Amino acid sequence: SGTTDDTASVTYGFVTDTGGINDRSFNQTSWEGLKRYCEEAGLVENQDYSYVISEKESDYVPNLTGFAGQRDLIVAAGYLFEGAIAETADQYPEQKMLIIDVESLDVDKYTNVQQAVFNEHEGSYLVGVAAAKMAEKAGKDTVGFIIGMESETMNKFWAGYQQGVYSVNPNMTILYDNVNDFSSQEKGKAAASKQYDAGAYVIYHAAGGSGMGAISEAAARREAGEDVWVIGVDTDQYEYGKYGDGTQSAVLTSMLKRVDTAAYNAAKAVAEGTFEGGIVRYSLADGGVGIPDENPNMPDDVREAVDEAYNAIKDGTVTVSETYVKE
Amino acid sequence: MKKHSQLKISLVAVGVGFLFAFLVVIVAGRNPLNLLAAIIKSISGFNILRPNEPVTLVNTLNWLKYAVPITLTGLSVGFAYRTGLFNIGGEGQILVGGTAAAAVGLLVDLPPIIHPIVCLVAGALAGAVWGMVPGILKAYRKINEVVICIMMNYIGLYATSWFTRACLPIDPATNARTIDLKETAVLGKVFENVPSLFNWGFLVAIIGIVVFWFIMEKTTFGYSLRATGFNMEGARFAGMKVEKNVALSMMISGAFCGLAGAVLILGEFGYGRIQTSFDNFGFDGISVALVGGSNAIGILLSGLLFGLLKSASSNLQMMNIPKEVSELAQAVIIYLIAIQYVVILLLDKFHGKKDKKLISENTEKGDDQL
Amino acid sequence: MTYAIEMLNITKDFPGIRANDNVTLRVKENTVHALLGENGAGKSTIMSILFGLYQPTSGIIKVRGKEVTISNPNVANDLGIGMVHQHFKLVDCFTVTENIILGKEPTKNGIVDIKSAVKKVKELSELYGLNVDPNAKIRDITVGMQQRVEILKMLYRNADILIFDEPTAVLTPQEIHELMHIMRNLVKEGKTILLITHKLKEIKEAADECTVLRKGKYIGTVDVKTTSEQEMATMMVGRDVSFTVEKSEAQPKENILEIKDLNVKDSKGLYAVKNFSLNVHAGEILGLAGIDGNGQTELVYALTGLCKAESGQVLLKGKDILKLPIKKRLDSGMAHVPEDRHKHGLILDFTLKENFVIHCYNKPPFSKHGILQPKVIDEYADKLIEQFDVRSGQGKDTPARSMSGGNQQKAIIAREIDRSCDLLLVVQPTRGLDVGAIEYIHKRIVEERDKGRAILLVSFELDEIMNLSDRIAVIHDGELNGLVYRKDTDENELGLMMAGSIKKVEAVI
Amino acid sequence: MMELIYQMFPLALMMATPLILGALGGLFSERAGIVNIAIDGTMQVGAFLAMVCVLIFEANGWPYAKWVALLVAFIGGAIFISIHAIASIHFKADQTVSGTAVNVLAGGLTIYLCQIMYNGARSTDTISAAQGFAKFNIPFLSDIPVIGRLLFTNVYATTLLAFALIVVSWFVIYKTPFGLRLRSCGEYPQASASMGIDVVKMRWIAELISGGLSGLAGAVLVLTTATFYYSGTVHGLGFVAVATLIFGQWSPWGVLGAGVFFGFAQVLGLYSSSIPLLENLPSEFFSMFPYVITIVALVLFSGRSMAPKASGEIYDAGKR
Ligand SMILES: Nc1ncnc2c1ncn2[C@@H]1O[C@H](COP(=O)(O)OP(=O)(O)OP(=O)(O)O)[C@@H](O)[C@H]1O
Ligand SMILES: Nc1ncnc2c1ncn2[C@@H]1O[C@H](COP(=O)(O)OP(=O)(O)OP(=O)(O)O)[C@@H](O)[C@H]1O
Ligand SMILES: [Mg+2]
Ligand SMILES: [Mg+2]
Repeated sequence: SGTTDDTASVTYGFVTDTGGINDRSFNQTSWEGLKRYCEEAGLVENQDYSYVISEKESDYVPNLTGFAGQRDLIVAAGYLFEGAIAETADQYPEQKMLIIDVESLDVDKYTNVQQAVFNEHEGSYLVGVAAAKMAEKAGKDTVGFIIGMESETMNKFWAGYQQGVYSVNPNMTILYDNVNDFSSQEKGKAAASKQYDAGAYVIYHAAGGSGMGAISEAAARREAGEDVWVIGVDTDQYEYGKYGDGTQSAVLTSMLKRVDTAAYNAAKAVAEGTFEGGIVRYSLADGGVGIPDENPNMPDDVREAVDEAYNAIKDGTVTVSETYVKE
Repeated sequence: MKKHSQLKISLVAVGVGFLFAFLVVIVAGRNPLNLLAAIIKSISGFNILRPNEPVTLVNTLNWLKYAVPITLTGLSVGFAYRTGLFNIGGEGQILVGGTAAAAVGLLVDLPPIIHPIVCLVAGALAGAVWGMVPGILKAYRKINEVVICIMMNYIGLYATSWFTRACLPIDPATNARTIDLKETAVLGKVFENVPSLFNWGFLVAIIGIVVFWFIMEKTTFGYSLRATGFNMEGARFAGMKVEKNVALSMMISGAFCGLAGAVLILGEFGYGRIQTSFDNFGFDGISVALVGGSNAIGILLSGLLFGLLKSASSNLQMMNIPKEVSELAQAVIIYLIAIQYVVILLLDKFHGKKDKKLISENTEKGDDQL
Repeated sequence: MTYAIEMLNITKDFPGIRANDNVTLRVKENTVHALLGENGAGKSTIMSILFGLYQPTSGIIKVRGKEVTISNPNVANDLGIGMVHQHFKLVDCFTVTENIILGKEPTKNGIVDIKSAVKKVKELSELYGLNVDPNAKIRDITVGMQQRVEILKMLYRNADILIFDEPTAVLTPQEIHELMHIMRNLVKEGKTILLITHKLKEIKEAADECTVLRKGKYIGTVDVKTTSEQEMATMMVGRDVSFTVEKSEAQPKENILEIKDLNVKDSKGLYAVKNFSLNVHAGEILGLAGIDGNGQTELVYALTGLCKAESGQVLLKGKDILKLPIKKRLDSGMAHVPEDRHKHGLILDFTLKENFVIHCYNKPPFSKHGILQPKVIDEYADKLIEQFDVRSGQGKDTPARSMSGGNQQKAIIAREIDRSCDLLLVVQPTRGLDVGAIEYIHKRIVEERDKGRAILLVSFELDEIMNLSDRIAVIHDGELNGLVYRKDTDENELGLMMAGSIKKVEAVI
Repeated sequence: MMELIYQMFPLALMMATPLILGALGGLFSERAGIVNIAIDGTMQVGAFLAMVCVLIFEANGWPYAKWVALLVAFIGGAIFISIHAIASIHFKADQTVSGTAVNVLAGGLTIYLCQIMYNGARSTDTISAAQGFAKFNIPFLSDIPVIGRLLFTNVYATTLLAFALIVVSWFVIYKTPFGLRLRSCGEYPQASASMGIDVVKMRWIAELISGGLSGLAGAVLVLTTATFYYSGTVHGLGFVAVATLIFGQWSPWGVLGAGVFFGFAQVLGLYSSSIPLLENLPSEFFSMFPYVITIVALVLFSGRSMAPKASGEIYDAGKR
C-alpha cells in the first residue's frame, strides 16, 4: 500500500549494497538511523520496517522493486545504486526513495527521490588536522592514508585530509596506499603496518572492510606498547580498535558521515508529510559530517585545534576544496 | 542396481533440499508458511499470504533474469566438465567478457541490433581468450587447469579494473564506472513497463543451450571432446587432436562465461563496471552444471532452479526468512548430487519394495488360477 | 596327506551373478596347485575369498585343517596366506623396499627403519634367487621385476601359502621359465602355491595338481602328470579345442611397410630403438618377438605416431609417414590393435557403438558436415556385433566398461579389421584371454592375412608368435637381432636371439 | 633495498600463514586420495568458531582465549569436513561436487549461526586486539644476521606454529609408517588394502587432519588480521590455498615456498611505490602481479606434476 491512508502506519524498506548490513560502516549506520526513527515512532521491525541484503550488484533492482509500491520510503546507500534507483523510479514514479552518496540523478525527473550527499572533504579536513596535530605533538612528521579504491567519493576524503594535514604543517609527509579492495583485512593490515614502519604516527583509513585490518594493526601495536593511532571512517569506530582490557582503543577519532541522520530525517519527513525530492547536502556546518563528541584519546590541545578548524569551516573563513593537488 | 535417470536423482535432491530449508526455518522459530509463500511468489508473483495483493510479472521476470547468467556460466562449466576439465575460472572470464562488451558498446558506433551482437561477440572472444590460457597450458604443458583458472580470476579482476579506468570513458559523477553505453548497444528490456531488468539477453542463454546440446551430442567435434574427457590417451590413440580439444574446449567454455558477462553489462547494467571483488556468477555456474549433470537440458533446468533460489532471496527477506536458508538448501542439493550413489541405493530400495509387492501379487493371482 | 587349504562348497553371489557355485578346492601342502578356467569362470573370485577380499555367500574354509573366517586380508596374512594379484598392487613412486614393507614397517623410535628393511629385502631376495634392487623405484623396473617384488611382499610377511593370479600374463618366455623355477624353489623351501592361469603349458611345467572351474562351477581336480593338455582344455571349455592355428602357406606380395634405420628414444631420453629396419609384405604375418622392454613399445609408438622418432624412415605403401600426425597415419592405411585395451583401445565410458566409430566418426557416411548420423552408426554397430560375435548386455548401447575383457578385445579387433587397412598392427592381441577367445582372434588374424593384408604382430608370448607368424623378427635391446622364416626356426633358437646370444638376420625379402 | 625486504618479509609471512595452513590441510587430504576444494568453506568455519570462542572467553574473563580458539577451530574444522569425508569415503561422491557443496554450506551456516548468536547480526561481535595474536621479536633468534631479521623479527606465533606444522607434516608423511601408508592410499589404495591397511580409516584420519588444519587456517586468519567474523572474512583465500598446494606440488616444503611466495608477491604491490622503476605503474599491476608470476612459475616448472595418482578416485574395495 504505497499511499498512506490515515489508519495504517508508515512503512520503510532498506536495501544494503554488497557490503551487507553489518559492514560496520555506512550500510549499518544508515540502517541504524532508520531504525532509530522507527523505534521512536513505535513501529514494529520486520513488519513496518525491514532490510534486504544485496549479495551482488545485480540484486539492487530486484531488491528495490521488491519494496517498491509496498513501503512508503525506500532507503539505499551507496553510489552504485544510482542506476538501480533510476530504474525503479522510472517504474514507480510515486515511490519515495532516499539514496545516499548520489547527486547525479536528474532532480526534475526524479521528484520523489531524495539524494543525500556529504561533504566528506570537510570532515576529512578535521581528522587531517587531528592527525597532524597529534604527530606534531609526538615530534613526528609523517601521517598515513589508506584508501579502498579510487573513485570520486573516495577522492574527496583524500583531498580534505591533505588540506587538513597541511593546514597544520605544510611540511608533513602523508603516506598514501590504495589497497584496491574493500574486503581484505589482510591487505588493510599490511598497508597499515607498512605505513607505521615507514614512520606514520596516525593513519586515516577510508577502505571499508579492508580498513578493519588497519584498525586491528593499530590496536595490536598499541597493545605491544607502540605509540601509534588510527582514524576511523563513516561511523564511530572506537570500539573496533579495542585493546588491553577492552576499555582502551587505538582509534583516535573517526570521520563521521551522518548517514544515520540522513536516513532518520528522511523517515521522519515521510511520516510528517514533508518529504521532498532533490539533492540534500549534509555539510560540516549542519552536523552532516564531523567527528564524535566523545574522543577519549584526543588530548585537549588537539581537540582545540580541531574545534578551531571546525569553526573556521563553519563560518566560511576556511573553504575545503573537493579536489586538491599539492603544488 | 537399476538405472535411474539423472533427472530423477536431481528431482530427489531438490525435493530434499527444500524440505531441509523448511526444517531450518522451523528450527529458527520462523513460520515455514512464509518460506512457501516466498517461493511461490518468486515464481508466480502471487502472494498466498495476501491473496489481495495485485499479481504482477515482476517476480517471474526477475526469476528468469537471475537464471540467464548462471545458465550461461553453467553451460561453461558443463562444457569443460564433459571434456574432463574443471573450469573454476568463470569469474575472470565473466569480467573480461563484460569489459570487452562494454568497450565495444562505448567506443564503437554501429546500428542497433548489430551493435549488441558485436558486443556479445567481443565478450565471447574475450572470455575465450581468458579460457584459452588455462586450456593451452593444460594441453601443452600439462599444468593443472584449476590453479591457472584461479590465477586468471584474480588477474581478470585487476586487469579489467585497470583497463576500464585507463581506456574507457569514466563517469565523472562517480569515477567508479564508465559512462552509459551507447543507446544502440544496450539489450533492451523485454517488457518495457515491468520493473524488472529481464532483457533480450535471455535469447543468448537459449541459443547457448541449443548450441551446447548440438555441439556435444550431435557433432563429430562434440564426440571427440567427450572421448577426450573420458579417456585422453584413448582419444589420442584414435588419432584425435587431444591437445587441440582441451584448448578448444576451455576456450568455448570461456566464451560461454564471456557471454554471461556481456549479457550482464549490456542487459542489466548498461555501463562498464570497475569491480573490486567477484560476483560469484562463475562459482554459481559450478553448482548449476553439477546439478544439471553437465548436459544441456539439465543445465537449463538447474539454471532455473538456482535462479529461483537467487531471486527468492529478496522475497524471503521481506517475509522475514533469513536469506541464508536458500544457501543452505543449495548446499544440501549439491551434496545430494555428490552422493547420488546413496540416493540411487535408497531409490532402489524403494522400488525394490514396490517390485516385490508386484511379484507377490502376481504369484498370488497365479495361485488363484491354479 | 594334510591339506594346506580346504575350501568346501563355496558359493559367492554378486548382484545379478553367481561367481562361484558350490566350489570345493583342496590344496595339499608343499605342492603347486593350479586353478584353471576360462575368463569369468570364478578363479579370481574364489582366491579373493581365500585372501579375505570378499566374504563367501556360503561355504567353509579350512586352513591347515582348522576352520577359519577370513574377514580381511590381515587375517589372511596372519594365517600365512599371501597373494600376487592379477593386476599388480604396487605403488609406482615408492621404492621396492617401501612397497614390500608397506603395512608392516620396521621402526626405530617411531621412524621407518629403511636401512634394516633394505637389508632384510636383500637377504630374502638372495635366499630365493629373486635378484631385485631394493632401492629402485617401481616405475623404473620391468614388469618381471615388479612381479618378484610382489613375491617378496609375501615372503617378507612369512606367508607359506602363496596365491598367484595369472602371474604369467605379463611375462616373457624367459621370465615365465624363471618364475616356474622360482615356484619350484619355493615349494622346496616348504611353501604351498596356488597358481591361477589359462595356460596349460605352464600347468604342465610347474603344477602338481589342477582344479578346473567352468562358469563358476567345480568341474574336477586332476593329477597334472597323468592328464594331457588336451584333456584339461576339454574340461575347461566343455568341448574340444584346437591349439594350433590352421593356416595355409603365406603368399607374400608387395611391400607394404618399410622401416628404415629407425631410431627412437624412450621417455628417459635413451635410445630404445636403434637403426631398426624391417619390411612387412602384403599377405604375410610378421611376428615381432622379444622380451618386454627391448624397444617394442617405442617401436610401435613411433610407427603409430604416439612418440617422435629421432631419425629414420617409415614408408607405408611407399609414402613416408614418419612426420605425419596420428590421424593421417591411420588414414593412410594403418589399423592398430593396441597393447593396452583399457587405456588405448577403448573409451570405457563410451557405448559399444560409439567405440566402433572412433576412427570414422568424422567421415561420411557416419557424419555429414561435422554432424553425426546416428542411424548409420547404429546399423554399422549392429553389423559388427553380428559379424564378430561381440557379446554384451545391452548390445550396441552397452557401456564398454561393463563388458568382459574378451569381448572388449573382440570389439577392438572387429573395429580395426573392418577398417580394411593394408597394414594391421596387432600388439598382444590375446593377453589375459581364455583359449576360446584366443582361438577366435587368431583365426580372424589369419583370415586377414589371407585377404592380402600385411600384418605386424607384436607379442611377448612365444607360442602366439610361433603359431601365427610366417616370418619372425626378433628385437633385442632395440636392435633387429633376428629375422627368420617360421618354418626354419624353433623356440630354442628364438629364445637365444631374444636373449641376444645369437644374431641371425636372413629372411630378408 | 635490504631494509625494504626486511620490512616486507614479516608482512609476507603474515599473509602467507593462513595459505600455508590451508594448503597443508589440502595436502593431507590429497595425499590420502581425496580432493579437497572445501578448504575455503572449512576456513570460514574455523574463523567463525575462533571468533566465537574468543568472544565467549573474553566475556567471561577466561585466559588463553586465542589458544583455545585455535584448538576449537581445529576440532570444529575436523568435524565440519566430516561431511565431505562421509560423502567421499563412504558414499562414492564426486569429490569436487561434494567439496563445492561444503563450501556453499559453510557460508550459509556460519552467517546463519551469527544471526542466532548475535541478535540477528550477520557478523560476530568485535574482539579486543589483546585477544588476537600480535607480532613479536624472538629473543636471540632475531639477532642472527639476515635470517634473524627476515624470519624472527615481527613474527606472529601463528607463523611459527605453521612452520612447526610444516616440519611435523614432513616428518610424519615421509618418515613414519603412518606417512608411508597415507601416501600409498593416495597413490594406489587397492595396493594399500591388499597390504592390510585400512584405507577407509586412513582416509578418515587424513580428512580429519585436513579439516583441522583448514579450520586452523581460518582461525589464524581471523585472529591475526581481523577483529570480527563476517561473510567476507575468508573472501576466497581457500581457493588460493588450493593453488598454493598445487604450486607447492603436494609437498610440505613446496607448500611453504609457494605460500611465502604468494604472501611476498601480495606485499610487493604495497611496496611498489617505494621501489624505483615500479613506482609509476598502476596499482592494479601489483595486485595482479602475484597471480601472473605464479602462472609464469608454473610454466617454468611444468612437466613434472607430483599429484597423488589416486586423488579424486572413488575407492571401492572390490575394484580390480
Ligand atoms: N566385484 C564384482 N561384482 C560383480 N560381479 C563380479 C565381481 N567380480 C567378479 N564378478 C563376476 O564374477 C564372475 C567371476 O569373475 P572372476 O574374476 O572370478 O573370473 P576369473 O575366472 O578370474 O576370470 P579371468 O580369467 O578373466 O580373470 C564374472 O563373471 C564376473 O562377472
Ligand atoms: N565391479 C564389477 N561389477 C560387475 N561386473 C564386473 C565387475 N568387475 C568385473 N566385472 C565383470 O567381470 C567379468 C570379468 O571381468 P575381468 O575384469 O576379470 O575381465 P577379464 O576378462 O579378466 O579381462 P582382463 O584381461 O582385463 O582381466 C566381466 O564380464 C565384467 O563385466
Ligand atoms: Mg581373474
Ligand atoms: Mg582376467
